Amino acid sequence: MEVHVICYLLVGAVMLFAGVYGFFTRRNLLATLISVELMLNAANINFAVFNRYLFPGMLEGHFFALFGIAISAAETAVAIAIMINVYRNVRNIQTDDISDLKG
Amino acid sequence: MNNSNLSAILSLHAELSLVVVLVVVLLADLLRKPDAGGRWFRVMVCLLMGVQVFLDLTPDARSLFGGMYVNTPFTSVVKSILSAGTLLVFLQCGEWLGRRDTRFRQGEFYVLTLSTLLGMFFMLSSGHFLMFYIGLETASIPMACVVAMDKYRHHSAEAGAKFILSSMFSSALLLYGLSLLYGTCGTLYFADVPGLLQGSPLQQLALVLFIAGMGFKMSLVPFHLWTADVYQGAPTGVTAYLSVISKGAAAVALAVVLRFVFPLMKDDWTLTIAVLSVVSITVANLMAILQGDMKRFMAFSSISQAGYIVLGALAGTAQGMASMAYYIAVYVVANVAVFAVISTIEQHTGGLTSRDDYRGLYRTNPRLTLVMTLALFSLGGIPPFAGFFSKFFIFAAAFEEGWWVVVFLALLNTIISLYYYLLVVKAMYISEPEDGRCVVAPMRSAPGVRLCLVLCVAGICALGLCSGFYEGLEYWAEAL
Amino acid sequence: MEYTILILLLPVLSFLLLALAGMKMSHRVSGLIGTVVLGAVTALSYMAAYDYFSLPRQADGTFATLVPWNAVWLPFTESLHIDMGVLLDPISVMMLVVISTVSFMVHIYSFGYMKGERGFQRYYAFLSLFTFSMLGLVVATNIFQMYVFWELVGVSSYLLIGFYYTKPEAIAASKKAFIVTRFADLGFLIGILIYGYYVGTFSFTPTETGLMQGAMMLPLALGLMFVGGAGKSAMFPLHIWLPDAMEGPTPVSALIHAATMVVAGVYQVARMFPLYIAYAPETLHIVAYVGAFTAFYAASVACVQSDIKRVLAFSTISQIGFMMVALGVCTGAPSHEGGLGYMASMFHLFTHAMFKALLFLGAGCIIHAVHSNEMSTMGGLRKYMPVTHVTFLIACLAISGIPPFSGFFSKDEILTACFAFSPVMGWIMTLIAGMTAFYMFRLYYGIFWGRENKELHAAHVPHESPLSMTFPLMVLAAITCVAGFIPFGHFVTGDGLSYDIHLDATVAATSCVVAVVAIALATFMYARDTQPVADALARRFPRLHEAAYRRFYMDEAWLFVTKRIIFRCVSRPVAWFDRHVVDGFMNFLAWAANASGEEVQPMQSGRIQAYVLWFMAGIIVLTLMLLLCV
Amino acid sequence: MNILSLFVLIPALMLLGLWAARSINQVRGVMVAGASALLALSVWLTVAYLQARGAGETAEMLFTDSVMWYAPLHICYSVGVDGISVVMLLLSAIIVFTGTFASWKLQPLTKEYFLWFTLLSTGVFGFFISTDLFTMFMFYEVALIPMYLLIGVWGSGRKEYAAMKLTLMLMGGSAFLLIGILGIYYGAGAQTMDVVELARLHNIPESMQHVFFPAVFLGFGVLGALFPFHTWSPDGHASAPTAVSMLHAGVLMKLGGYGCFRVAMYLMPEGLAAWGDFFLVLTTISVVYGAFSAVVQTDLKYINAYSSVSHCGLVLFALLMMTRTSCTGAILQMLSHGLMTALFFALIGMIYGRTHTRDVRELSGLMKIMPFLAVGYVVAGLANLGLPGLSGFVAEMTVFVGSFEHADVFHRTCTIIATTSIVVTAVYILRVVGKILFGTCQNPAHLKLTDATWDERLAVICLIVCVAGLGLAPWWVSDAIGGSVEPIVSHLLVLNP
Repeated sequence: MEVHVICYLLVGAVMLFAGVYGFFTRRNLLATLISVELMLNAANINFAVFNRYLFPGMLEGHFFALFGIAISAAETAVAIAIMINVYRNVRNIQTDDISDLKG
Repeated sequence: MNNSNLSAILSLHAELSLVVVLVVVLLADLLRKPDAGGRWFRVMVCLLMGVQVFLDLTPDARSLFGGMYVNTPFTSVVKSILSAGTLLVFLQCGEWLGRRDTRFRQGEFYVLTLSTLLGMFFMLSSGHFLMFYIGLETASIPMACVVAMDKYRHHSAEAGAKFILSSMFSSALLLYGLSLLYGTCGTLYFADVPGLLQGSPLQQLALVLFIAGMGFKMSLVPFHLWTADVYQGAPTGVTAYLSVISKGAAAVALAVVLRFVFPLMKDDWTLTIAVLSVVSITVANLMAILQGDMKRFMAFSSISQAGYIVLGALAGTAQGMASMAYYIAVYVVANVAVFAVISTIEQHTGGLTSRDDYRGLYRTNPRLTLVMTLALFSLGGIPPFAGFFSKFFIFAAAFEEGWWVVVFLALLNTIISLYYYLLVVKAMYISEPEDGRCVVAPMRSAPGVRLCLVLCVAGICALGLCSGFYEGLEYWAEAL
Repeated sequence: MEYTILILLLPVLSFLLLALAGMKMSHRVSGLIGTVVLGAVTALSYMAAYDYFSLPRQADGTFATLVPWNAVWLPFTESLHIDMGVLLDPISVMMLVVISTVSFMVHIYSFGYMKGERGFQRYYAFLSLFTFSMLGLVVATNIFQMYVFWELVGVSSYLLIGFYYTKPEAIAASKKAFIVTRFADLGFLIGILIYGYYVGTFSFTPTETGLMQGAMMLPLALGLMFVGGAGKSAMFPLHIWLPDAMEGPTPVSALIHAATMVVAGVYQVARMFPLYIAYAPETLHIVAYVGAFTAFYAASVACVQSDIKRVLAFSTISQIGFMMVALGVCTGAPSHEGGLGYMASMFHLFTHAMFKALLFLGAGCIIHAVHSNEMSTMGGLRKYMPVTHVTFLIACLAISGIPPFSGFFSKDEILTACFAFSPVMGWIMTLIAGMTAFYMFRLYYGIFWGRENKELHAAHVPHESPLSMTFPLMVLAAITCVAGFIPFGHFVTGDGLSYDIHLDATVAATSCVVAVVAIALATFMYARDTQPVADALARRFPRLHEAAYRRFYMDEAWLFVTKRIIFRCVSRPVAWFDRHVVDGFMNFLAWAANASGEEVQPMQSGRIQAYVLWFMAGIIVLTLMLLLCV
Repeated sequence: MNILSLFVLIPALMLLGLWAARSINQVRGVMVAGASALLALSVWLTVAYLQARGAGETAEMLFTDSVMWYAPLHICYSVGVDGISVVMLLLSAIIVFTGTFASWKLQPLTKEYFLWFTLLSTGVFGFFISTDLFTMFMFYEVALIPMYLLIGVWGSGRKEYAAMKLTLMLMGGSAFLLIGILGIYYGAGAQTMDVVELARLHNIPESMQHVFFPAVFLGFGVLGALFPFHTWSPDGHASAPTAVSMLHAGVLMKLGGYGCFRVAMYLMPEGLAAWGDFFLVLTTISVVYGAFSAVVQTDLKYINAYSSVSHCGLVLFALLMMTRTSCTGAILQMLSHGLMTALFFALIGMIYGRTHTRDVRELSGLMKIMPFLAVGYVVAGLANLGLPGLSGFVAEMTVFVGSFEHADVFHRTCTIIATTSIVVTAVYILRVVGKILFGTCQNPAHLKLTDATWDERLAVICLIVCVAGLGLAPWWVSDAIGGSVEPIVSHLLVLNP
């Protein structure tokens, strides 16, 4: 049976907001990082779906998705590196511990 | 065919030359002794950048890779402005990099910074949102590393974490917005999108998400909250770079895209930009009044400056673009000068960045104080310094498009901004230090810093009084 | 008669010389410079008077009005401009003579009186300045030139009253004099503005068309100008500065506050006389009533003052009241009936200048002798200072209107004019004339007769003044004796035609009788060593006596207005408003910026979740804005 | 090389010279040389101007020159003078010259002081010579900012507060001004920034004039101490060092009136027609209000500052009357107020330098102790209360007569209200003179004080001569001004009959 494009988009949207929500609520830096990954992948899903359903026969969306994945991988790498750095400094990666700079 | 391809490739000379510099620096870094002082290394980098500044310029517009990459004289001028700014930053970073605990990492600093610059170049001359996005990320990811450079300083790490996380957040949303745009248009070529826009709610949402993502890079309120913390936490040189180069690049890129990709949704984005600009200027000014730490203070000042910069995008005209680029150039020299002074004092006093430490600075370091004063006056828009002209032009551009109220509110804000710039001047000239003598001893800054300051002062004084620069920008902007 | 310009130039030159180089000179030299210059000026004025009046009369029998000098000083518009020049007509020439004579006498007198004073040179410099201003005032060719010199006269009077600038009373008096007259001058200025706007010129002789346009506003304009005149001439209620002005050196009081400056108001009215008669007779009559009331008020106060200079000051006010009345009672009636008062007023101005200057100079000699102004320190001085005594007596007789002294003739003309205007006015003025005689002789007896203040005189024997001081007395006394016989009507009359003064027998008789009776009364009350009657009266009507002695509390009233109303109720609130409301608002703005900064600060909480929350909020708000607005 | 550009060039050279100067004497040398050169230049200019007019030169601006600067916005560096700017230049040169001597012994940081002082005067001169809106505005702001440091560093009393307040309020004014200038430029079709040209075009839409006339008028009015935007003036003047008060009250406040006349009124007559009465009321208030506030002040400088509010209010008042005479009077008033208030501030500064107090209640009997300064003070006071023969009288009478020329009753009522200020002026002047100069000295410490030194005498005498000169021979000035006021006023009267 044919799954309507809206469903996919809904999945994407749900992922996005799940990510956003996670980012708001999670106190652990790694958890927030995972949430951001959710958001990025939501966008990637959109690209793939749009390409597949609305503009079949072209590859722009797919390529965009691929690049998006690659870039998010790079970002994650850097992010984790920095978190290690944070951990080395404060022995902890709770978001509350990186709130010295304020005001 | 082949031949023409080659020449086509060569017309990437801005990016290519930058890559060359990057590679050379990388290799040289591998070859040199890691714990050596590395003065000659720094000199070499600066020389290479000095050459690179002139390699950016191109006389004619070129489009490559089937329109993925578009290079125009205007963007090339902006690129060389950015390279020049980077050079100034490098000059002032010498002292910091020469320190025992950082000298073995200076190669990385240069490489990472240059790669962000490369990313900005691509972002500026992209003809497709994919290229744009790649450029954007290339510009931001290494930035996070540089921000976290002083890895044994807690604040540096915190700043890095905040930067990378929030920038990932914003880029995710931007990416989502792009996906929506793609979904509604079916293509992401700058050349094709305008024909397919019809201003549907989805596109409006996409537009907002896009502007938000760029607003994050330029740190417009309310997407600015990372700015102050990161500026304060990052090494001062990096802060200087962040505050001028990436901001400027993002601003021009945003202006270009809005003007040429979203012409049909002009009402939408002008309104959005107008609101963002006024809010940014006002909120940032109000916050800046309260800051006692110079780096944090400059963070808010730069936020409000970003608010002024986007007025050029608001106009969405050739004059707007020109005055924007001009504003950025002027802003670069002034801001870099301020940061140079800040970092010099920081380096010589073991990390003093509080405004109260500047009391009576004029007694001990008249030269530095004078440079600082000129730079601050230029930022505050006081004639005969360049800042006055740039403000006037950008206001004129926005005014011409009928944004009287916005311009007026921005003008009222100049009073507040003048107030807090004068607070610094007051600290340096008027206020008496607590124990009668200034905590900053008379000092002699490094040659690189001095050269940087000289260049900045020259720019502050000359850019305004000599009209050629602006007229050139105007000409190229018309040619866009 | 171009040389008349010298009459103005010489004093100003001597002023500059003395003001700039005076400190380098010895007293004698500077005094000589001033006096010699004034002598020259006097000679020139007499010469001018002789030449002028010996000119053939015009066809209509009047003296021509000469303008030997006139130049635009400050142009405003084509028609309106301040000119500076010299205008010669009967009254200005007459004034030239009066001013230069008295001033010359005062210059000589001051040699003795101011001997050894600190700031002798300054004194003579100011005298020259005053003389210059006064002369410039009388020869003004237009109302604005008059105003210019009017102000200059005011300031030189200010400087001379405050000559003893270390005496607080002197400072206060000079300030008071300047501010009160300044206040009056405001009226003068507005009057000039109205005159200039409606009549279209500042000159004394407007064009017919100008008068046509301005006729409706002329009464107002002239009335306001008279306010200025009233201020200078110390008309009630603007008279309060004059008694205090006696703080200045006595010769100055003689020159400025008796003979010349205080009659400037009279002169001004006389100057505008044709306009008054033709366009504003009612205003002229108001002048008369003001003058009459002032004359009465001043005379009644003068009866109880104990400071001889104060007495003289009030008698001056009263006499000026006479002159004002004389002008005021003039009407448009044909031939000399209507214009009689004009001639009388000018005549009285002339004679009064002489004998009042004489009185003041005499008072100066007395003060010089006993070092005090208080009558209590005097008495029985006649044997110590004979010359002063005789001349003083002559002056008293003159002012009381006893023939054949000059005062009799001029006052008689005034009374005649008053009777011609209305019997009531005539009788009132006659009564006041009687009071004049009374208080003058009270003064005379109090000084020269009565009980002698033995112990004081023993301590310091009074002595006759040196010749430099007595000589002017004799000269003025001589003038006083003969001036009455000057055929004044041949020179100055309301319509300019020649006119023989003839005494109205009844009026003359009544006034003489009244005067004699008054003198007799004064003799009865004050000639003896003790004054039971006077004291009895003082005890009988303590309130009245007290009130009269305190000048009917006019000063207090003015003090109330200035201190309480202006100072407390206007200036202080205004200043407070400025500091706390206007300025407070500006400070409030600054405070508000700071406060709102602190309001937005929590946004920067340092927690990254909060940051992205704001981020999302911003996106949502912007999206909604676009969806709803665009 | 246009002769007028020298007015900017000479100060620029002075700046370089001061920068290079090593000793205090070199600094003084540079200042005296430059100031004298400027004075000579302005005198020469005045003579040349009068000759040119005498020769029948009818152009509105003389000695004009224009160099295209920023072509895209039609910004030129264009200079030119008419009678008004000529006398203003003369005034500025005199004040700079005397101010140099008034701050002869200033300590510390003499060099820096004179650097900023010269920068300030550069702005002033540049403003008066330029006929291009942008250049005008630029020089205007150049003149504003040095005030901050001059007051903040070398001032006295609550100097930091006063300096900040003054700078911010004036900057607020210039914010209005800038928006107004943009309005003019784009309203007139973005063709030119030249004032004369704009006036000739006269094509700003009426609706825009209604918006931007008040902006420009307020912008300049703040500097002209227009009620209720005058409160920077008392604090600022009270805290500023002598020469700065002189230059600021003497010249800088005149920029306000000049700008209101040359820019706001000249370029936007319809706007003037709409807003004239409103501002007239404000100016009338400032005239009387300033005088009354001065009566109760106890600080000499405050008294003078408030009297400046009153007198500068009279300038704007006269301008708004829009008759030829009243506008001439306004310019005369600027000139005369500039001279006499500079004289006042110079003397106050000298007295303060000796007694270290400006409180009227603590000073007395100075006439005996420092006769020269005291006499100078009396002269200044008499000039201030409009004594004939000194400049004040000439100016005020021209203003009053001219204002009364206005046919409208409302305007003449305002005139009569304004005239009352001359009495109040007399009150506060004589109060001060009586209190501090006359009487006997109460404070024994003051008895040992000395009279003026040669440099102070030079400054004071120079100013007194100017005041008296203007007061005694006003006709040529008023001719020079009147001739130049004529075209502007006629331009206005055509539109507001």
